[in-house]
Amino acid sequence: MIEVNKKIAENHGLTEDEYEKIIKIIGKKPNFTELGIFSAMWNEHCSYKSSKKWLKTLPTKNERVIQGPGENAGVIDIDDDDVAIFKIESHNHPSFIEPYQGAATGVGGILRDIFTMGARPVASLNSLRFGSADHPKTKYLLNGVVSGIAGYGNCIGVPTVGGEIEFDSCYNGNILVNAMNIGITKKNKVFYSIASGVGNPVIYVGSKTGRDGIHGASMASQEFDENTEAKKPTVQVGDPFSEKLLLEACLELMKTNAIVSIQDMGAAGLTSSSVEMASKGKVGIEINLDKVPCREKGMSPYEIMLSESQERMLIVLKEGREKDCEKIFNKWGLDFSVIGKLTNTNKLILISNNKVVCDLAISALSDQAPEYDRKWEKPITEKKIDFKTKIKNFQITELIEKIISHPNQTNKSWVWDQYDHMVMCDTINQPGGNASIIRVHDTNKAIAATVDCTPRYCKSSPFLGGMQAVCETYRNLCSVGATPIAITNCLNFGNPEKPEIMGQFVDVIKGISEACKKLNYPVISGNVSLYNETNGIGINPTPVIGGVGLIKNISQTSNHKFKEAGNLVYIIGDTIGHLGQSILCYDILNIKKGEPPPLELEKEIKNGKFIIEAIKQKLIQSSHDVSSGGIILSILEMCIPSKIGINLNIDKSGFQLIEYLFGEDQSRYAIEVKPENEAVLLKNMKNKGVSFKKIGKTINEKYIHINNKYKLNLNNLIELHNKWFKNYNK
Amino acid sequence: MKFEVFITLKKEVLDPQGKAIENALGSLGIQGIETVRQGKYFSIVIDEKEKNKAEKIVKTACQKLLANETIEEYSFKIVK
Amino acid sequence: MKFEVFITLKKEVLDPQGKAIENALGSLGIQGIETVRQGKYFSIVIDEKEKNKAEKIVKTACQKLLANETIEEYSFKIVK
Amino acid sequence: MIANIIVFPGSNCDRDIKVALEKFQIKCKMIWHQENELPKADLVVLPGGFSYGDYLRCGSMASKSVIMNEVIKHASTGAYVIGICNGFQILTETKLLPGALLRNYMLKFICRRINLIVKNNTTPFTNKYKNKAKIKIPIAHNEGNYYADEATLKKLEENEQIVFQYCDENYEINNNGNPNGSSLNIAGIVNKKQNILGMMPHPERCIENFLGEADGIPFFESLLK
Ligand SMILES: Nc1ncnc2c1ncn2[C@@H]1O[C@H](COP(=O)(O)OP(=O)(O)O)[C@@H](O)[C@H]1O
Ligand SMILES: [Mg+2]
Repeated sequence: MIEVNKKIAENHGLTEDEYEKIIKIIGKKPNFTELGIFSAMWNEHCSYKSSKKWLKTLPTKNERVIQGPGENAGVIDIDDDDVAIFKIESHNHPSFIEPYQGAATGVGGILRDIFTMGARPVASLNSLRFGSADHPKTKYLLNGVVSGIAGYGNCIGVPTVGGEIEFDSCYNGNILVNAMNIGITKKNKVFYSIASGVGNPVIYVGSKTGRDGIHGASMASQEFDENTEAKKPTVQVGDPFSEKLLLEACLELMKTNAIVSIQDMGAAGLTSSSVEMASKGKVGIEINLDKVPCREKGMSPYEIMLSESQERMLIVLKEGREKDCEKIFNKWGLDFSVIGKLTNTNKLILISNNKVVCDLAISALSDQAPEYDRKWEKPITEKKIDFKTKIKNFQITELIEKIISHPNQTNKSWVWDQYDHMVMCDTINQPGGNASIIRVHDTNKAIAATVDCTPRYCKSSPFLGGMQAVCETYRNLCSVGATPIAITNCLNFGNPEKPEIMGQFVDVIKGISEACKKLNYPVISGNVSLYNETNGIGINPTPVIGGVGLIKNISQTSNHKFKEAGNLVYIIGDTIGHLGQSILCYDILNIKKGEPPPLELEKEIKNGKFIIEAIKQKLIQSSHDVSSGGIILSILEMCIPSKIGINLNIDKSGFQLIEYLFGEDQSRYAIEVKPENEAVLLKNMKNKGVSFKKIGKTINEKYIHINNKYKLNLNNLIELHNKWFKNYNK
Repeated sequence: MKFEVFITLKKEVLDPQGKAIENALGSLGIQGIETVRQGKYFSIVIDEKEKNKAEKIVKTACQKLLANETIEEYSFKIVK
Repeated sequence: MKFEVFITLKKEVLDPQGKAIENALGSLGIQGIETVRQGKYFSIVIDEKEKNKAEKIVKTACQKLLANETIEEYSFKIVK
Repeated sequence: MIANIIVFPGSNCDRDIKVALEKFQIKCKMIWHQENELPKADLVVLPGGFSYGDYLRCGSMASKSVIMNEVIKHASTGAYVIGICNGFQILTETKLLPGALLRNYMLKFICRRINLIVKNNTTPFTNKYKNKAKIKIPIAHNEGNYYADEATLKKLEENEQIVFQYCDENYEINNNGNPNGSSLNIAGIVNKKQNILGMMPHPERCIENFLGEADGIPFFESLLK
């Protein structure tokens, strides 16, 4: 076996200090296998060594949270003994190297996190960020990622119901692929990963172990440079067919009451799954590596332990239940092997060819992993800038046409048409709306889900940006009539060893915490992806938030499509006309300076609750949150799907009208109201103290009129709105 | 000039398709199949009479588009 | 014994994938590509030393599963 | 009425079709592909999904399952067989229906509500639709591009075996309304005896008004007649 030294440790991504710490803790020089195991457990991806300190500060509880962070996914109570289980995870680095397989295995990985907890996955979402559309790699990456997500999700038969996709040059060298999944099960049918019961057998099920993805987790913890392509480990190939079998087999086994604990093999494969299970249960684990089903002959203990082959699970069974388990996995044509047992030694013992090849204390790998308090600098907040001189020469109609056809605002059906978003027959709101709604099968209730982030806000003010991302998901849920319950988060950042990046991270977390606390909307799971940098250039801080809410009665929901002509259109919430960091400035006019809009959490709550209530009482015909692109974009998004025009009357003109229409003030909604409901609604608005303003009326003509001064042909706008992806991918 | 191009997964990369086909052949009762690996096959006609030049075109096509060298390997030969 | 098996679409069946690749190669600036047709390639190892018997196994595999003769044709050869 | 739903490894619309059939009081049994006997039933359904991952060719491996021999026997008695999406692909691979389903012309998976015309409303599967009815049903497939040689297509037309055709927003049968490149815009066909139906659209996905159009309802009602 290779003799371990400082240099080899360094090649494994361990610093000199860390290497010395290892020797001190275990009182010996690790052998090569042990070193590999340490490097996997101690890297950023598994140990959260840079982020842990700050993650601990996130609020994680409310009356509906059953399981917060710390398990494969979080669990919330959705009444009637039903629970929803969800999490988001990043697969950024692999997707940049091999977009199809990287994205596909990202979907596969998050699905396993959900069904390992006993839930049948019912909905997938994803949040995607690519470099600028004209960057030479973007088209290839976009096509690969989208078809990878489609390829995996469609095959396994879980609907992909929503997501977001954005282009920005800050992602040229580091795309972001974050995948979220939600599953549903019964409260007393949740499975956890805490191993227990000394002597209980440890079972390996799923696909065979191959030499793929060795050290994927450590790669995800490094910056990219020119040599990345050469260094890349063998990429994992996704096998959705095997995953479908694994899903069904696991759910079948879960009915038999034979499982003590279960955990998927994700990043750092057999290493992290076995160590984490043992560590949580404060037990030891002994594995005979000769029993691990391998794809290739002659795999070394090192390779077996570090392989990231997909579609595998580790299960601790009740003693004596091996045969029942084997029968089920045989039926589904999957590998099954008893590879070891739990011990009372608190050690990880690995045996290969009758020799002990690894003998390490579990705590050395987990509890004693380094935790850093990295240096951070308070981010500099952007100054207010004067937009008037830069904007006033533009025609309002021209700006509208530009916004509606911009890749970030265009119709994205090119993307979601490739996803089976209807399989399982419970998808109520399809992609393209505010939040997706998925009926809880065989019931009259539903959950709603959305993923959001506005990285340009986060760059300019990490604190506000973190807060805003949480609030935007909150708003999206409210606007379909769902009561927001909890979130999951995927924190995508640059290199945390740089104080300014760490400063962004700290402030974003503070912003998220603040919002979650006030909104009673805690974090129940998440993932951190650091080192999203190439040649020293980092991405905008991108804390993607996945929000989940509950709809108690599926007849009380709403969507964003105008329903008929002759209805009144109101804006709920205050409009000042804040242009800093707006789509208009950032994407259309290329003015990237300025501060993002401020946020008042009390108003967020008040307005949100008002909308939910109004939907319940059927006082509104359609509803849409107002966010990126301001009032005008929200209104257009309501006109376009139904081909209904509008007459806008706003008591502003010139630059002020631009501010009013394009400003991105927060906590607002646009709603459509039947004239006969107006009086009741007005009364409610006054009672509840929400601010509102009537801005127009839907009309039969296919035109957008603004103050009888500007007129845009709706059919033209629709054409502009629809063409970008088709032209881009010609 | 006509070429045949073969793209195969690298040895250590999982080939779920080949594996599934292998199993299916077994359950069809066809005996003696040891392993199946699936790849892609292209038949390409090049408008170029000089062998060297034509080969260069095919090679570029393989590297730039046909093969994904992260997980695949290519080879080709002239048919006529 | 090791075989290479080729499955190609019949001439009269349209091959949109081949067509798309043809176009993509063009827009990548690779000149001289006249036509591209895509097919499947299998590398199959047979546990049988007699050539005739091994060939028969492969042929059966093609007819029974690998090729759909409504749209495809197959051919194979021994590699070693 | 009693239906057997065949479950292949990788089927994923098996539950959906069961829920739909049961909504119309059709009793369902789920049959695992390795079983070699079919309980007595009026109808066999091959559901949508990705049997065997759709590896090799869609439906190819499923078509060789043990249970398919029983399905063929069942069909030969004149009893009903329906293949939806992957099920249609399995039926063509089994040769219970002519032709083949190739990769979508645009080479992308498509999940969308599309417009259809009911070309033949005299089959046991479509008798509750009006003649030439214009309907909207979702499709979700990567290989729905129906192919058959000229002679076969001609026969399909002559024997009125074409049941559903893709059309555009104005219900014209043309290229514009053809999502996947199918010959003659074919979305569904029956065998000559009209007891076997294969179709790419998913009627089970549109039987509830609040999930969108409910144009799948007459499909299931037809079975009950
Ligand atoms: N940003 C975050 N916020 C809250 N919880 C987090 C965050 N990042 C990670 N976690 C939690 O840490 C645990 C480990 O996550 P991860 O390493 O992604 O698990 P897995 O082994 O399933 O890939 C999980 O319980 C996860 O929910
Ligand atoms: Mg996990």
